[in-house]
Amino acid sequence: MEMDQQPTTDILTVETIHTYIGQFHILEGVSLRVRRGGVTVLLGRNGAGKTTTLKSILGLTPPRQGQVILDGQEIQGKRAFEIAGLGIGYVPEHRAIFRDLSVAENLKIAERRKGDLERRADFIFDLFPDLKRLYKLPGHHLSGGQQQMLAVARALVADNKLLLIDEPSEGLAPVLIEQMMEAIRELSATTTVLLVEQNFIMASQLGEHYYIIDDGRTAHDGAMADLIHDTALIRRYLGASAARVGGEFAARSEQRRGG
Amino acid sequence: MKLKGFWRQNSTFVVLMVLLILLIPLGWITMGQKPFVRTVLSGLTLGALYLMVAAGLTLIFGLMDVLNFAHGAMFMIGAYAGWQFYTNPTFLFGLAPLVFALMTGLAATPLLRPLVIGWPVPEEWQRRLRTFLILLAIAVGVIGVLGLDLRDLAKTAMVSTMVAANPLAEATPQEPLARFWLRPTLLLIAGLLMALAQARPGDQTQIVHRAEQRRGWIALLALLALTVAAVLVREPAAIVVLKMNANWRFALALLVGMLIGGGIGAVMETSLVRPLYVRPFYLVIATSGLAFVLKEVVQFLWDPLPYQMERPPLFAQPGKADSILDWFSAQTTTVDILGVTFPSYRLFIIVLGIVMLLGLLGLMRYTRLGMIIRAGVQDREMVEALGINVRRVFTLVFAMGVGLAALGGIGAAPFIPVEPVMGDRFLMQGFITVVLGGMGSVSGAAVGALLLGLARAFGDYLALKFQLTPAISEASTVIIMAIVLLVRPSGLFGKKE
Amino acid sequence: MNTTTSTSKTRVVTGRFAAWAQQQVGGLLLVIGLILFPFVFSWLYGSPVDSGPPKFWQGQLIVVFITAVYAMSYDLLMGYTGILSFGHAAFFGGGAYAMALFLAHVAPRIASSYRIVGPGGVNVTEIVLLVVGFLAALVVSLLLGLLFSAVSARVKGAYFAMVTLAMAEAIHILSKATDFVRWTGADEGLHGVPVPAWINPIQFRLRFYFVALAFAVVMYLVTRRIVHSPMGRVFVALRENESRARMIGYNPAVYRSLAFVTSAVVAGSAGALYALWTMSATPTMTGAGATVDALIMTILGGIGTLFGPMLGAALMELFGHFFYQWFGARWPLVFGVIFIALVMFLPYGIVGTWQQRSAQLRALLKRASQQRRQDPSDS
Amino acid sequence: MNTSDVILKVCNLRKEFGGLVAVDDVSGRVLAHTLHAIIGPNGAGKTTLFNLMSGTMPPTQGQVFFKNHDITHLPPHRIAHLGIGRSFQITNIFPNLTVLENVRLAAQAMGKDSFKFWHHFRHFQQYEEKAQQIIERVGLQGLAETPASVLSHGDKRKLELGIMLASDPEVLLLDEPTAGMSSEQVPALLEIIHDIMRAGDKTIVLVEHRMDVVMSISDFITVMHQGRVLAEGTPQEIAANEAVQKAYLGALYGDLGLVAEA
Repeated sequence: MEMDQQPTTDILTVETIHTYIGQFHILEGVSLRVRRGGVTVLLGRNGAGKTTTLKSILGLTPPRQGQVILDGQEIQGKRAFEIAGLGIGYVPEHRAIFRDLSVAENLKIAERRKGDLERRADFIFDLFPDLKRLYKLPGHHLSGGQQQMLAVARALVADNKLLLIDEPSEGLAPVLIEQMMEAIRELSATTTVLLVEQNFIMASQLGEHYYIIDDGRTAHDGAMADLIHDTALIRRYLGASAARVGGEFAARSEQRRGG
Repeated sequence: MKLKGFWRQNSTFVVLMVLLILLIPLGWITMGQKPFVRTVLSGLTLGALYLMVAAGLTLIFGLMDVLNFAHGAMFMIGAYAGWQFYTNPTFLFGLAPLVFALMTGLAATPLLRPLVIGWPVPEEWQRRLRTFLILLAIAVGVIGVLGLDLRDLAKTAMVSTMVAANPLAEATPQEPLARFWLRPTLLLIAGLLMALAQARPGDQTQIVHRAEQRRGWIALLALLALTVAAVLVREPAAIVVLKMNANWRFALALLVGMLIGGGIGAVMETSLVRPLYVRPFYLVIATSGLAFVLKEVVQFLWDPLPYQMERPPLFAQPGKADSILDWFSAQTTTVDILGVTFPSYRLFIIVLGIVMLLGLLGLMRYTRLGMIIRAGVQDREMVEALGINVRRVFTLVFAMGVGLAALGGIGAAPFIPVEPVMGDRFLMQGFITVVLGGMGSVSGAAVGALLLGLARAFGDYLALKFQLTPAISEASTVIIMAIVLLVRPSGLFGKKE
Repeated sequence: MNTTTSTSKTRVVTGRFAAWAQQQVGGLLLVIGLILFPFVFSWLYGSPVDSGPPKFWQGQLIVVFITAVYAMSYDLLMGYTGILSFGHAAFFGGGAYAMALFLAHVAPRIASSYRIVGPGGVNVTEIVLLVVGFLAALVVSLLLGLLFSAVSARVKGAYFAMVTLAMAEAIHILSKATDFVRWTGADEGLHGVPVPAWINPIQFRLRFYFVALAFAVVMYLVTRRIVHSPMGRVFVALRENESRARMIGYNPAVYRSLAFVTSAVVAGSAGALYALWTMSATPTMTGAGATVDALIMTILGGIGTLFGPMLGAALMELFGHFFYQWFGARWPLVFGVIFIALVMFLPYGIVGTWQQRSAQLRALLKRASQQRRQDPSDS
Repeated sequence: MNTSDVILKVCNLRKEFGGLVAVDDVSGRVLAHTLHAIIGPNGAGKTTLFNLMSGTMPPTQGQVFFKNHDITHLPPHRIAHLGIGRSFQITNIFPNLTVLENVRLAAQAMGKDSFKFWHHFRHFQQYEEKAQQIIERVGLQGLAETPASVLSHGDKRKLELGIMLASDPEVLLLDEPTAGMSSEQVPALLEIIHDIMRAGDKTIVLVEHRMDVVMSISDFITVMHQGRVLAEGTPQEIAANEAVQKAYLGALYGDLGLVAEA
């Protein structure tokens, strides 16, 4: 295995991984390359295998075949805590915060070294000012949007070089989606983000590079700027409404260029 | 708003406490002062004992979803270990080098890994090789233990209970060092063979960590030094312990019982429980099988007889103290509490229970480990994803839970007969306690233990009054549990769903 | 026309019978073997059927037959319905105590006042009373089954296991409570139960042997029919996916209590026969040990197979006998270690593992024969 | 609109989980013999609404009516017997039983023979025959004796549908029947749904994630967002509805100025 082909551009390489959950063959050969810096988006229908891809990278559902290379180091087959310890933060879907722990504890538990939280507190409260106000409250008192913010904030406590974020917009009100988008944009300036997102507007606004997962395989990839022009492709894999958003974006970018 | 939230969270607790407080004057008046106080005190004693079993059970269940049916056996093992340490520790000191030697061998696993993963072992032979190595290790280990002075334990135990005044006379002579050193050596080899199997020769899919290597060396050397030390101090240490002040010896016995329990818990989790997490059904069966085996082992070593452990001198001076303050200077067997003559050792059990509860609550509330446990009860996967080694936390919590049960065992030993079945009754009551309080909740277990202890004590009182036997009140605790569960299917403080 | 249809019909019937016999050939051979066993054994051993080792081994097998039914009843609950109950001893012991109490305290009074002698001097009263005793045992275990399922209806998972355990423990405590010593003998148990002379296991061991054998065979057939009935299929559905079973219109609570009651009645009948065999009822029969025995036998033989637990029962009795001879009083230690190893490494039990292996083997053979068939065409 | 045509009605339904309001004061009705789709983005409360209608969860507030009977607090098995069948988004079958047995059990559930323990289950041929028919209808012929757990994902989705059809419900609640299917498998499943509608005696309530599938097959559409009903109407009306466009197409409408094309 050539380990350091492009140590500077790719932070994460996933090579044809196959993942099973019980007897179910969920991933049948997913390959990805995540470039250092910015946001890479995983797109695809419900049940296509996006979440499983994230979990496979992190070792929560370890792949049976294939390779996962983080910063030139093979990490497949390691235990999840070891992989996370190498600098991967994870924001699961459905706002999986610890409901019986306070906001403070939810953040504190993510420390990998003593004092992590103090060091990062300003950055986190800058992104999500609400959390400062709610600091002492137990997690189950938070609203859905606040829980989602806490889940993202939790992944920022430790020094992570890569964040895996799974559907942060799910079930959020439009205003909150906008806030979340801003936050992710801001944090992606310092960290690489691999984002799973169904909301095509959010995905297309944030992502520079995209991968489409379909039926447990990587079906397509490229630059987001190209994808929004390819209405047929979007319609095929993501549905009509996403295609319409893509069309709208394409038209606007044309306009901008024209004007 | 805040009050409403507080009420919603703590309503059960508040209602229960108010009820209990209302019952006090009622009991005081109807029963009369003396019987009432006596009954409350015995209820508290029982509650403390139940808590010691239930705390570990509820922790283990909450975090790992494991119903540990061997918990009662651990209570018993703790009692035997502590009692043995208190009366005649030669056996334990003779065993320690062997255990350390085996651990030393096992600690070599990460060091062997980089050496053996390159071995040219074909894939289909890897498993067979590992099985062979483990069987070989077991054989070597058995040879190492063979002929150890085990059968004399029952005899010395009997003697030491009879001539309690001078236990030194019973310090059995041990095998001479010239012959004994072979045993740890053999166990070291057994441990190394197991380590070799664990390093999975030929399996190149493994990853070798540098950090693990360095830590491995440190652990190996430390354990080796410990083994050598244990071999050397084997005889003198036993004599030192026996010459010690009996109160200190008892305190040390509490610690030793707890540590041995914790050690067994850790071994049990890594060897027996871990492979079965995916099959919870079998976990129940395996732990009850283990309880069965442990009871048999104890009967094999100590004969199936009940023993009575003497009380440490702190609670054994003849006479009665007029108050608790008085007892501190007189150290008498009994204390006068609100007109009731009460055994001072039972007060010690109550205090031990309270200390344990406070320690545990503090641990859960204020330490990082406690935070991880509380988080893990909700979502293990996410805890792991944050970079925390959940598997190690599991082992730790399991060891802790079992250690608490063992501590309960040795604490109870001067108070109830030390016998192979001593854990069974407490396991049953411990389960009821945990179910009452709601599985996974430490404070729930505490309230459950309090309720159950008091219910038993008052039940016994009522049963006697109506000329029934305590058996009836014991059986009726089940009815309490059934009623609670019919109203709240997941216990008083359990999570819904 | 008519004749042809009738012959084809008979052919169908005989064909069906032949197919059935072919399917059951192992079972039939086993039953025939067990019928012949006392005679063959005594002939081989050279001592009469009703004394010495032949009598002893009949006794061993009687225990096997009874515990086999008991283990099977447990599997009906655990293996087929997916209910992990820790209170099974209550049903077994309940049946045993019902039978023993009836024979010891009720039957003699009735027998002394009413005495019917049938043709040939047969004591009809005795037979009727025995049947009534047996029915009493069934009713008691049925009620216990209802009680258990009612109390545990709302609790799930670990709570359920605990509730059943605690209920059984309560019954165990009552069975040895000194309050009822006049009737139950408390700790000692109820001994010297007046079992009707004609079935007395000491005098008429061989007769009892056949009764127990017939009991085991009948109970096996009944249970198998239940498992394969529409109701039994619902049990399996509950085991597989309770919430889905509820969504397609089955009320889980009802079927769970049905499973409980069925299992309790089968276990209670085994307990009643066991009381006759030992002529006693003791607290050990209601104790947690008896539940663990059922569990061990079921796991040993294989969960979810009716025959597995029966085989497990036989193996455990035989192990017990020989281990005692080899290892002395501490034989359970050896057995316990073997059992744990079995749970760890042979989780499907003997019958289960054998079924898996044979399925794998069959698949392998099939593939091999297909290849062989293809090979000539290739070349 | 004649009220007797209303087969399913929900009034002011509300469901809270902890601090989260999943379904927020939802009212609506489903007309008999129509295909009524509920759409909305992830987390809009569609599946929760289904859970409330099929009795899997009790609502915090509000009522559910089936043919003018209040079924709000009936347990799921009673609701199933009344004639409401339901399929699940996450495949929910009896994994270790064969396909035939899966469907047969569902057919048996509606009969009166489930308490009979003295006959072999093969004695009741009618269920077996019905199961065979259904298996063919959902396109699983030849797989009757296969254990359900080894089916491919698409076939499992079909089995899911078959289990529901076997109990012959009047109302079918389909929760994302195409979830996890590849684009090639979807048309076959839609064909089955069309087939059911053509028979004319069933009402389907369909939760879907994707607008394109829904637009082509439904008679009425309810759009949910944030646990609330955003709009209701025929596919044409929905396509023309500006609020729907805004909410459903994304959150940044103000910024982007997306307008419906109608």
